Amino acid sequence: MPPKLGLSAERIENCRRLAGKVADGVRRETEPFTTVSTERAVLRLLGVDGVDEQDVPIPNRVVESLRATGKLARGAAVWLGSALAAGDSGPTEAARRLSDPSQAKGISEHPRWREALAPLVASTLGRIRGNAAERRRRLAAHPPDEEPLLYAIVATGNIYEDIIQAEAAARAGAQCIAVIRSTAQSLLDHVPHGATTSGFGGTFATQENFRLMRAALDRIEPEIGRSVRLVNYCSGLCMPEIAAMGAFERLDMMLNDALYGIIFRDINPFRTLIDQNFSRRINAAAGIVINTGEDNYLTTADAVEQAPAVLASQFINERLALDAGLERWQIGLGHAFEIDPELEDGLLLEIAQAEAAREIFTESPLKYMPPTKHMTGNVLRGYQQNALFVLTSVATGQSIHLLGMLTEALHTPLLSDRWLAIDQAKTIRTNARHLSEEIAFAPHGRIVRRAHEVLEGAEALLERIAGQGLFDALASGVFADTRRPRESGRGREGVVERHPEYSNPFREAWDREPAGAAS
Amino acid sequence: MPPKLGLSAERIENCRRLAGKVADGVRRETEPFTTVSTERAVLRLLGVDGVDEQDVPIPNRVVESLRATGKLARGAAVWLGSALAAGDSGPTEAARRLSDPSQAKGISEHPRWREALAPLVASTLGRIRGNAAERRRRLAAHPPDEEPLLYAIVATGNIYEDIIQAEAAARAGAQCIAVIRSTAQSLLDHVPHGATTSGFGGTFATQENFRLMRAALDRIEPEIGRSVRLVNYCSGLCMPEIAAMGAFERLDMMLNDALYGIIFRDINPFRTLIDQNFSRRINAAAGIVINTGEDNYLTTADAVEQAPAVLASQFINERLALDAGLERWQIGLGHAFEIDPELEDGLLLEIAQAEAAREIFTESPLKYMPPTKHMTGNVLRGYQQNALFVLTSVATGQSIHLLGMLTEALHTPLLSDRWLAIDQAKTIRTNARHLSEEIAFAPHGRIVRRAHEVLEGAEALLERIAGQGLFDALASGVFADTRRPRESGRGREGVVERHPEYSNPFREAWDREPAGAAS
Amino acid sequence: MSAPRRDPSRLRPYGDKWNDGVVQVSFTLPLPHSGLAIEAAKRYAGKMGIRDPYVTLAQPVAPEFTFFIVYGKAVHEVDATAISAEEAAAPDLGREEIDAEIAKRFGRRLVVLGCALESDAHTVGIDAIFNPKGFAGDYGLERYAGFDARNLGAQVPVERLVRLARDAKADAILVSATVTQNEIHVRHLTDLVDMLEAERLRDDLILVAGGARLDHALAKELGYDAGFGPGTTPGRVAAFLLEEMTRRRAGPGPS
Amino acid sequence: MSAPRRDPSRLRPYGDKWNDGVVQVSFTLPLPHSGLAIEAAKRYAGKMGIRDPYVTLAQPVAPEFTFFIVYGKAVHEVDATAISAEEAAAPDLGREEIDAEIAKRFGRRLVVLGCALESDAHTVGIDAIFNPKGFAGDYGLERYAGFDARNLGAQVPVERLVRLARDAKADAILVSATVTQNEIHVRHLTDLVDMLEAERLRDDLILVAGGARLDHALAKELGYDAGFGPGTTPGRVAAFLLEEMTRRRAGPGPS
Ligand code: B12
Ligand code: B12
Ligand SMILES: Cc1ncc(COP(=O)(O)O)c(C=O)c1O
Ligand SMILES: Cc1ncc(COP(=O)(O)O)c(C=O)c1O
Repeated sequence: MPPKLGLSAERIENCRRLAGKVADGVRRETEPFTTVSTERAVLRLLGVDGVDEQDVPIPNRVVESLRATGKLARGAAVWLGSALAAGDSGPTEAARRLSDPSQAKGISEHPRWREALAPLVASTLGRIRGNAAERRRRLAAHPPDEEPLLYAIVATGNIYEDIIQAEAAARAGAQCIAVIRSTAQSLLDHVPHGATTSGFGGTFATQENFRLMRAALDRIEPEIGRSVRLVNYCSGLCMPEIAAMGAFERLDMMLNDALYGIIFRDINPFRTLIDQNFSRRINAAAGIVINTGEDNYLTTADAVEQAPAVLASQFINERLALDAGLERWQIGLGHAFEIDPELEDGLLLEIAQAEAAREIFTESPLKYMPPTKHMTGNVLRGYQQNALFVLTSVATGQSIHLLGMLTEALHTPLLSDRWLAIDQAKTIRTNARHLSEEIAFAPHGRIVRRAHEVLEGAEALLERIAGQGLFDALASGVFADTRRPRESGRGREGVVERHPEYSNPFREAWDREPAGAAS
Repeated sequence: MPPKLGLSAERIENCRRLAGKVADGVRRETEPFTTVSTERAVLRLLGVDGVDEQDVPIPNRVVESLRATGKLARGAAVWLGSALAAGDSGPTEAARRLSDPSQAKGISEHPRWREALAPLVASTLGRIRGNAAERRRRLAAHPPDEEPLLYAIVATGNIYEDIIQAEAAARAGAQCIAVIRSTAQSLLDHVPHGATTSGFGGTFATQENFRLMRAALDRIEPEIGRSVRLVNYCSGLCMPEIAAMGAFERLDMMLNDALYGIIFRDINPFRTLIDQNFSRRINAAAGIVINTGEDNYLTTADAVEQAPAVLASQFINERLALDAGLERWQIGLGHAFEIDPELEDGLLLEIAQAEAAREIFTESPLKYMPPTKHMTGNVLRGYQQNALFVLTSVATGQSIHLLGMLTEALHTPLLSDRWLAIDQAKTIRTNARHLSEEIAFAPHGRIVRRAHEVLEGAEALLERIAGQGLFDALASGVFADTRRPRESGRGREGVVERHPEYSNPFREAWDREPAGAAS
Repeated sequence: MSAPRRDPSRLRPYGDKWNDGVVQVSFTLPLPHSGLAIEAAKRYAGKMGIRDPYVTLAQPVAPEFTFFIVYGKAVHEVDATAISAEEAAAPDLGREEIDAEIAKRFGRRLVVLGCALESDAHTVGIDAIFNPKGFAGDYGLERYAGFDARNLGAQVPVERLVRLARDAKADAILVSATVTQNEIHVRHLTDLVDMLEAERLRDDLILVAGGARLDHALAKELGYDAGFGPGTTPGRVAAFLLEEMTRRRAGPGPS
Repeated sequence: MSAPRRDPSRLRPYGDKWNDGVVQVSFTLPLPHSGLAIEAAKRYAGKMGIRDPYVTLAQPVAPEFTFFIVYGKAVHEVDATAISAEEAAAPDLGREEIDAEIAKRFGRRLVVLGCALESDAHTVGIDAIFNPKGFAGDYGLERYAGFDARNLGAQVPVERLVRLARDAKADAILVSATVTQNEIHVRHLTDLVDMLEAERLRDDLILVAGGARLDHALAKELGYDAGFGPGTTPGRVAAFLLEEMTRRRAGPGPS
C-alpha cells in the first residue's frame, strides 16, 4: 500500500530521535539495578522451578534467602553456579540449599561458577532457539495467514473451559488465542504454579496452563490446517519470569508493554522499567511478537485527546523494545477504535489514526483493539460498532485484529459471543478484502488533516518527555491522565542495586550473540 | 461531490438516447388506448367516490356500465359532463345514473358537456395545486432535512397500529413513512374503501387510510419540528386511481414504477404501460416524488448479474417519467444493496454501483433499498449488513435511504426492530457524515472498473431493447429473469381502444399547462 | 481432563461454563421508560424462568413503550434423550438412483405440479425446488427424468390449481407459502386441502407444502403429507416423493 | 381511535400488536447441530413460556455446541400496578442547595472516602462520582463545599480502607465494584462490611456501593445503606448522603 497521508518523513524521524533520547535516559537510570523478578527469571531459565509446601515458588524462596543474606546484588546466577561448582547435583538441589538462608550464608563465590553454569545456560539457549525454530516450521507448513490476524480471547478462569472455547474459536477461524489473566495477577510478586480452574475476569498465567493450552492448539493444527498463535500477558510484577515461561512453552505473542503496569496497575515505575528490559530480551530470543498496550490510554481517557499520547508512547515502546534486542517484526504496536460513536465524523478520525499508524510503523505489526469504552448494554449497537471496527481495520491494513465482543459491556465472552465476532470479522474481511487498495483520501481533507495534527501533537509531547525525562513525565500524568511518581506504586522494594561484579549469564550471552537468531 | 469514476458522458448520453427510442415505441403503441382504471381515476378526480351496498366502488360501477353500453371509448368524462349538463345536481347524482346501464344507455352526448365539467376540473386542479403548495410550505417551515432521508415502513395491516408505529418512527427520526400495502392489493381491479384494520403483509391503500395517516403525521409535526413525508404504492391494476387519491390526501412520495406490476405481479404489460402514464401525470401535477422499483430485480435474480439491467431500467423509467411530465427532482430511482455478503470484494461492487447511479442521475433523488435477499434468521448478521448498507449509502451520497430491518427474513417489522434501524442509521450517518467528500477511488481499480462495466452492460441492453421494442424485450425476459408476453397477465381485458373523439380533461389541462407548476 | 461432562437428559444452556444456563431475552413492554418499567421487565424475565435477570438495555422506543434486553440464567432443563425430531422420511438417494427407481417401480414419470397460492407472489422458493438449476448446487425437479414437473409459478388460485391437478392426473402437488402474516398461509393451505377433499382428489395425490416458516409438523397438522422448511434441497423432496409413492402403492388406499 | 388500550395489571410484550407477547430469546445448547438439537431448542423455549417458538438460527459454534435464536409469543403477563421499584431515596437538590443544607444541618464538611477494592483496578466509575468534572455534565463530589471528599483510587485493600476510615473519622465510605466474574465483587464488598462490624465502625458510617452490575436491592442485601448502578450522577449520590445523614441524626442510632 503506498502512503496516502503525505506525512512528513522528517517529522517521523525526529519523533524517533526524541524517543531515542527518552530511552537513553531510562537506560542511564535503570542500568545499575536489578530486581527480584529479574533474578527469579534467571533462576527459572537455569531450571529452577516448582513450589514448596506453602505453595511458594522455589525461585521466590531462593531470591528471598539471597537477599536476606546480602548476596542478591551479585546476581542469583553467581550463587547457583557456585553451589553447583561446589558439588550440588543440579539446579534443584542447589536451589534447595540456597533457599535456606542459614545454608545460603555458607555458600561463597566459587572460582569456577561460570563453568558450572555453562551447560545449563547452553541447554536453555538451545531450548529457546529450538522453540523459535519449531514455531517457524509450523507456520511455514501451512499457507500464509490472511491479515489482519483474528485474535480471540478466552477468559473463563478455568483452563479446561478455556481450552474448550479456544478450540472452538480456532475451528471457527481465530488465528490468535489469548488467555486473559485473572485480574490482579500482575500485582502478585510471584507466579502461581500448576493447572488452575478458578480465576476472576481471566485465568492465571502459570507455566502448566501455558503448556496445556499450547498442547490443545497444537492438537487441532492438523484438523484446521493452521498453526494457531498462543498469546499471554507478560506484564505486571513478574514480567521477566512470565517471559521465561513463555519461551519454554512456545507461546507466540506476549502483551508486553514498558509502561502499562505503571499506569494501569500502579506498579512502581522504576521496578517496571528495569523488568521490562530483561523480559523483552527473553521475548526477543524466543522470537515472540510483543503487543504494546497503548489501547488502554484510549479506554481510560478521552480517545480523541489521547491520540498524540498513544503515538508518542508507541515511539517510546518501539525504542525500548529495539534496545532490548527485539526486531521490528516482533514489535506489535497497540492502538484502539475507542472514539465515541456519537461523534460527528468520528469514523473519519478513526480512519486517520489507523492509517497514520500504518504509514509510520511500516515494518511492525499493528495490534488494533476493539471498541470497549463506548460499548453498552445495547448489544446490537455493539455488534454494529464492531462491524465498523473490522471495516476500518481492513481498510487501513492493520495486522493483528482483536475481536470485539458485542457483550463487552456485560461480561467476559460467552462461547456464542466469540463465534459471532469471528463470523463478523471473517465475513467483512472477505467482503471488503481489497478496500485499502481501492480508496485514497482527499489531499487536504479532514482525514489527512487529522493525521498530521496527531503526528505534530506526538512530536510536541516527545519533546516534553525527552526534556523532563520519562520518570518525571510519568509523575506529571503525561499518559492517560494518570500521575505516577517515581517512588510510588507496588514493588519498589523489589529493586536492588547491582554489585560492580553483578552477572546475568543470559543477558551476557544475548549481548554477545544478538537475538536476531530468532527471526 | 465531484465525479470520481470518470464515466464517459457520451456513453451516458447514448443510453438516454436509446431510452428515448424505447419510450417512443411504447408511446406509439399505447397512445390509442385507455383503461378502465384510467377512466375510474378521471371519475375520482371529478369527485366520484364511495361504494354501493355490495361495497363496490361507484367509479367501478360507472365504468362497468359505460363499458356495457359501449360508451367508454369516448372517455368517462364525456358522459359525466353530459349528465351534469343535462341537469344532474352533481357528480354523485350523475354517477348514480351512469352506473345503471339502463339509464346510462339513455344519456347521449350533451353539446355543453365541457362547460358543465369545467368547474369540477378547475376545482380539482386547484385542490391538487393547493396540496403541492401546502407541502412546500410545511417543508420550508423547518430546517432542511439531512440526507439520506431515513425511510421507514409500517406494515401491521391495521391502520391504527400503523399510526402508533409511524408516530414512534417519526419521533425516533424517520423522515419518510411508507405504509406497506396488503399483499396482492395490486391484483385488485378496484380500490378498497374506508379505514381498514386487517391486511396481510401490509395495510390496504384506501383514501381514508391515507387521510388518517396524513393527519397523524401532521399532528406531530410541531412536536418533532419536521414535516414527515408520507409514502404509498402507486402500482398494480389501480395505479392511476391511487395517484388521484394520493394527490387529494397530500401524500409526498409514491412507489410508481412503469414495469414493476408487469414483472413482479404478472399484470398485463399493455395495461400497465397505459396506466403508468396517466398515474404519473397526476403525480407530476401533485408534486409527488416517485420511487421506481429496480431494487426488486436484485432481490429476485442475482444482484451482480442484474446490475446492468437495473441501470437500463432506470434510464427507461426516467424517460417514461419525463414524458409524463415529471421533473427530474421528482424521479426517485430505485436500486439496492443486495449482493451476497459472502462474496469476495462484494462491498466494492456495491460501492461502485451506488456511486455510479449517483454520478449518472445527478439531478434525481436516488432511492436506496436495503439488503433483503441475503438476510437470514441470524439477526445480528442482519444488523451488521444494514450497518454496511448505511455506510455505503452515506459514502456515495444517496438521497432516500430505506431502513433495513434486522428481522427482514422473519416478519414485517416489530416496533423495536424499527427503532433499532433508525438508531443505527442516525448514528452512522453522523459518525461518517463527510465520508463521501473524503474518499476517492483508485483510477483503474476494482471499483472504477466495475462501474464502467455496468454502464457498458446497460448500454448494450438498451441497444437490444430499443431494437426489439420494450414489449418483445419483456416477453424475452430481459428483466429479473422473468418472461412477460405482451398479451399475458392480469387486467388485459381492462384495456379499451379510444374513440377518435376520446377526451380526458385532466390530460388535456396538463398538456396545456405543464405540471412544472408543482415544483 | 477435568472439565465436567454434560448429562443429555438434563441439558441447560452453556454460556461459558457447563450448565450455567445463560440466556438472553429481548422484548418491548407497553410502559414509559422508568424504574418501574425496568422492574416489570425483570419480573417478566423472572416468569420466563430466568434467575437474577440483568437488564442491560432499557430503551424508550416510543412515548409509551420501552424495549428491553435482558441476560440471566434460566433454571429450566431439557431432556434430549426424550426427543425424536420428526422429519419427512426420505432415503439418501442421488438423482440418477431416484430416476432409476421411479422407472423400475412405476414404469412412468410422476406428474408433479408446483406453485405459490393465491396472493403469494414469492416464486424464488418454489423455483428453487423446480428449476433445473435447483438450490445450493442440488438440481431441481425439472432436471429429473423421473418427474414430469410443472411449475405453475405464483399467485395461482386454489380453484385453478385443483382443476389443473385433475386434468393432469397429478401424482403430487407441491405448494410454497411465504407470506405468513396473520396466518394467511394457514388459510390458503387449508383451503386447498378442503377443496381437494370436496373434489374427492385428496387421497389420489401426495400433498406437500414448503416455505420459510413451515416445517413437517405444521404441514402434517394442516393435512399435508409432508412439510419442508428453510434450506430444503430438491433432492430431499424428490426422495420423499419416491418413498411416499411406493408406500401408497404398497398399502391399500384407493386408486 | 379504535386501537385497544392496555391493561396495566395484565401487561404482555408488544411486538407490533397490543398483547401479542412477542419475545426473542437466544442461548447455546451443548448439542451438535441436528434436527434433534433444534427440537430441543424449541422445547427449551417452550419451557420459558413461549408459544409456537420459531427457531430462526441454529448455528453450530463448536463441534458439540449449537447457538439458537428463537422468536415467539410468551404467554406470561406482568402486573405493573403491583410494582414499586425500590431506589435509594434522594431529594432533587442542586449542588448549592446541598452545600447550604449540609452547612445548616451539620455545621461542618462531611468526610467521604471513595475507592475500588482489592484487585479491582477500574477507577473510571469512582472517578465519575468524585472528580470535579463529574459525570454526564454533573459535577463530582470534590466540587462540593459540603464534602471533604477523598478518592483513594483503585486496588485499595479492605483492611487499609478501614484503617483510613477510622483515622479520618469518615462519615461515609463509597466503594466501586466493577469486576463481578465469579461474584468476586460480592466477596470483597462483604469483606468490607464484616471488617467494619468487627471493628465496631459499621454504625458510625454511611456505606454505599456502586458499579455497572450493582443496584440498590443488591447493595441492601449485602448490608450497605444504598447501591447505585449504571448512569448514576454524583448529584444523586450527594443528595442521598445528605438525606441519610439527616435521618441518622434524627433517629436514635449510636454516635
Ligand atoms: C425476494 C422477496 C420478495 C420479492 C419476490 C420476488 C419473487 N419473484 O419471488 C418481491 C420484492 C417481489 C417481494 C414482494 C413482497 N414481499 Co417479499 N420477500 C422476499 C425476500 C427478500 C426473500 C424471499 C426469498 O426469495 N427467499 C429465498 C428462498 C430460496 O427461500 P424460501 O422461500 O424459504 O425457500 C426455501 C425453503 O423455504 C423451501 N421451500 C420454499 N417453498 C417450498 C415449496 C415446496 C413444495 C418445498 C418442498 C420447499 C419449499 O425450499 C426453498 C429452498 O430451500 C423475503 C425476506 C427474506 N430474506 O426471506 C421477503 C418476505 C418473504 N417478503 C415479505 C412480504 C410481506 C412481501 C410483500 C407482501 C410486501 C408488500 N406488502 O409489498 C410483497 C408482495 C409479494 C406478495 N404479494 O407475496 C415478508 C413476509 C413476511 C411474512 N412472514 O409474512 C418477507 C419475510 C420480508 C419481510 N420481513 O417483510 N418479496
Ligand atoms: C475502562 C475499562 C478498563 C480499563 C480500566 C482503566 C481505569 N483506570 O479504570 C483497563 C483497560 C485497565 C481495564 C482492565 C481490565 N478490565 Co476492564 N473494562 C473497562 C471498560 C471498557 C469500561 C469501564 C468503564 O470505565 N465504564 C465507565 C464508567 C463511568 O461506568 P461505571 O464503571 O459503570 O460507573 C458508573 C456507575 O456504575 C456508577 N458507579 C460506579 N462505581 C460507583 C461507586 C459509587 C460509590 C457510586 C455511588 C456509583 C458508582 O457511577 C458511574 C457513573 O455513572 C469495561 C467494559 C464496558 N464497556 O463497561 C471493561 C470491563 C469492566 N473490564 C473487565 C475486565 C474483566 C477487566 C480485566 C480484569 C481484564 C483482564 N483480566 O485483564 C482488566 C484488569 C483490571 C482489573 N484488575 O480490575 C470486564 C468485567 C467483567 C465482569 N463483569 O466481571 C469488563 C466488563 C469488560 C469485559 N466484558 O470483559 N478495564
Ligand atoms: C500490556 C497489558 N498487560 C496486561 C494487561 C492485563 O491486565 P492485568 O494487569 O490485569 O493482567 C493488559 C490489559 O489490557 C495489557 O494491555
Ligand atoms: C414499485 C413497487 N410497487 C409496489 C410494490 C408493492 O408490492 P404490491 O404489488 O404487493 O403492492 C413494490 C414492492 O417493493 C414496488 O417496488
